[in-house]
Amino acid sequence: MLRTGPYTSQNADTVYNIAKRLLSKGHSIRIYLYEDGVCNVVKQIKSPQERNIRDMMAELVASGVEIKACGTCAKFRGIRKTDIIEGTNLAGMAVLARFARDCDRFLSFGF
Amino acid sequence: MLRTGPYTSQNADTVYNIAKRLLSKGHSIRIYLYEDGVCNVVKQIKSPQERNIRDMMAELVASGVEIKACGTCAKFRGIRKTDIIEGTNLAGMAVLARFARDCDRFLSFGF
Amino acid sequence: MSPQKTILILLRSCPYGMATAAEGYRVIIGLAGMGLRIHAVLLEDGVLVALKGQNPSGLGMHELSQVFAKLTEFGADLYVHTPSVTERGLSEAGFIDSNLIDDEELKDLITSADHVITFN
Amino acid sequence: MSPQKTILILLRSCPYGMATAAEGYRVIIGLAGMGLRIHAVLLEDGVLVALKGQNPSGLGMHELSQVFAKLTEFGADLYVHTPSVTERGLSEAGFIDSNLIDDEELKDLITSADHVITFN
Amino acid sequence: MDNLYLVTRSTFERTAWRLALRLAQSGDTICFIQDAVLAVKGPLELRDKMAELESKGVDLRFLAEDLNARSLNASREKTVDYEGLVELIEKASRIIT
Amino acid sequence: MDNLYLVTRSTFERTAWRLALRLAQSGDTICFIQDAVLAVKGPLELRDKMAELESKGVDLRFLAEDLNARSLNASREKTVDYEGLVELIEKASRIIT
Repeated sequence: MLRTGPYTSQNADTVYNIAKRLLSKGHSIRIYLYEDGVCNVVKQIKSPQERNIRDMMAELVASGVEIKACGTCAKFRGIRKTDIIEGTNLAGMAVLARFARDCDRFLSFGF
Repeated sequence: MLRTGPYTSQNADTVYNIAKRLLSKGHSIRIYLYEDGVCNVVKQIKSPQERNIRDMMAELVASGVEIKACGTCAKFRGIRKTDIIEGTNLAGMAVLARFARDCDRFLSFGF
Repeated sequence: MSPQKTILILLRSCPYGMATAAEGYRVIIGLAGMGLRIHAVLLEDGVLVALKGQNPSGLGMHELSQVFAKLTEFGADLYVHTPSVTERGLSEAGFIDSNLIDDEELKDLITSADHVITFN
Repeated sequence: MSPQKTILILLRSCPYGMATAAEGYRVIIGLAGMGLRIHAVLLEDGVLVALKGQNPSGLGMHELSQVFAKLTEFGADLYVHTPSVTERGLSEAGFIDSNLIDDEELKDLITSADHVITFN
Repeated sequence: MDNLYLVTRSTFERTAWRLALRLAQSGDTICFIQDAVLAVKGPLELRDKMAELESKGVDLRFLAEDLNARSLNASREKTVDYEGLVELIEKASRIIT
Repeated sequence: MDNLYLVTRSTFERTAWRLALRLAQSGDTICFIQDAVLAVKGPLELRDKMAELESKGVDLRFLAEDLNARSLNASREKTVDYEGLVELIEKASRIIT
């Protein structure tokens, strides 16, 4: 669960770096974006001369990572389902519950 | 200068509450939205059963407050000029410099 | 279907300054509503959430102690970490109903949980 | 045109964990470039920005000490608060060129500024 | 009044309050708002320093709306509401957050 | 290994590290990442507690990539890179941030 947005905090980078190594060891990964975390998958992010957090998240999706973003958090931040990258979806607590039920390790990154 | 986004932090509320009282005393106010602060003026914000930060910012604009949002910060967060409320604009450091040059008091709200 | 899992939720933040307590609440009732066993612990500044008499109307926000007081109706257990209360010069007398725990009991809750979710 | 104003910018955060130091830098050069007189002070965890030998390539980020070292080229003055350095067990010897100041000199910088902008 | 220091974050969870207490001088005001109103409860080190600063002529204030929200209280003469905070802002030479 | 505690925020600016040090028991690991790698520098109270915890069988680790970024360093045996952090995550029963 990632609760902070892109660039402002290093959390999204840490999640990406951990996820990449876990993937290469054959683990399966789910990421639930909560609060500002939903902003990490906004399509329109442009980052001249900097790492692109949206592309990093898209790369994880392409590698089989399931990424869901809290629909309520998105609504409060003016993000619609058409605003987020392909392969990700807005989702409610039922999905977070499924993630928590199915996973062996749960990491939360906040403020 | 407001550096944090809506809902996540109380800063936007504090800025609104201070600005309202200053306005009623006849002061003129400029707000520069920096980093996540640009997210406070996103048109699509919907906040069922909660205060609407976008409307609070729009109310300040209607009362004559000049609100500008950092264009680079907006780009990194996937916010386009068409995504922000009327009466506000994306702007660069020249505008922050003008605000700093013209104002009698400068308040910054961060993390 | 996998057996029921126990999730420990640690809520460490003062209410209102950040949305953390309110957002933590949504996760607590959301997961409890989906059949997970939830232990929610208020600790550090999070104990302020349990203090009665909060009035955030001047901030245009919703009161939190009363919604947390109803957590048991959603099947979640609420705990308050007493060392955090004492360190802040508060007294449990002014708090909503909850289970009071010390460091050792908190360690036991951690050990008995499948996952720990932190809101700080 | 109004007379030149002096802006004191206090940068209080460790680099990389938050974007604060990088975003503070943009404001420093932006305002200095627009003709404002800028005093930029690194204090508290902000002093880490001035430590030489940073290598954030493993994080995919840009190095900050070298860009701060060039602040004078943009007309901004850079100060490092030595009590913050000492409290963190660091030594000014490993730092980029800057003006070293103590509490009293920092108070003077505050008093001589028209505005104080804080990045924390 | 000279400088107005605004402290916003919890005095238990953050150490940001130290800077205000380190720099404030006679004539200055430190106002605790948002989660920083927890300053009425400590930590102990802060309470000691607050007493010391007051004896040196530094004014300490707590924002009423933020105290009320959190069910905390300060003595009446140290409490300001938003109107009072705005007066502090008007009177200050500069504001440091 | 039992629990893995991950501390992310500056140990000078935040007090979040106290919880990890309060709860960690023999067999647990505390790993300092992001700005929390500042833990190699203190504060003093943290350094005292770290020594005490190590003698009780708690492992302390610092993330290499975050140390390097900030020009800090820890002894080789206490440093882990991302690969090592992932191994700690695999071995842990649960992770507390």
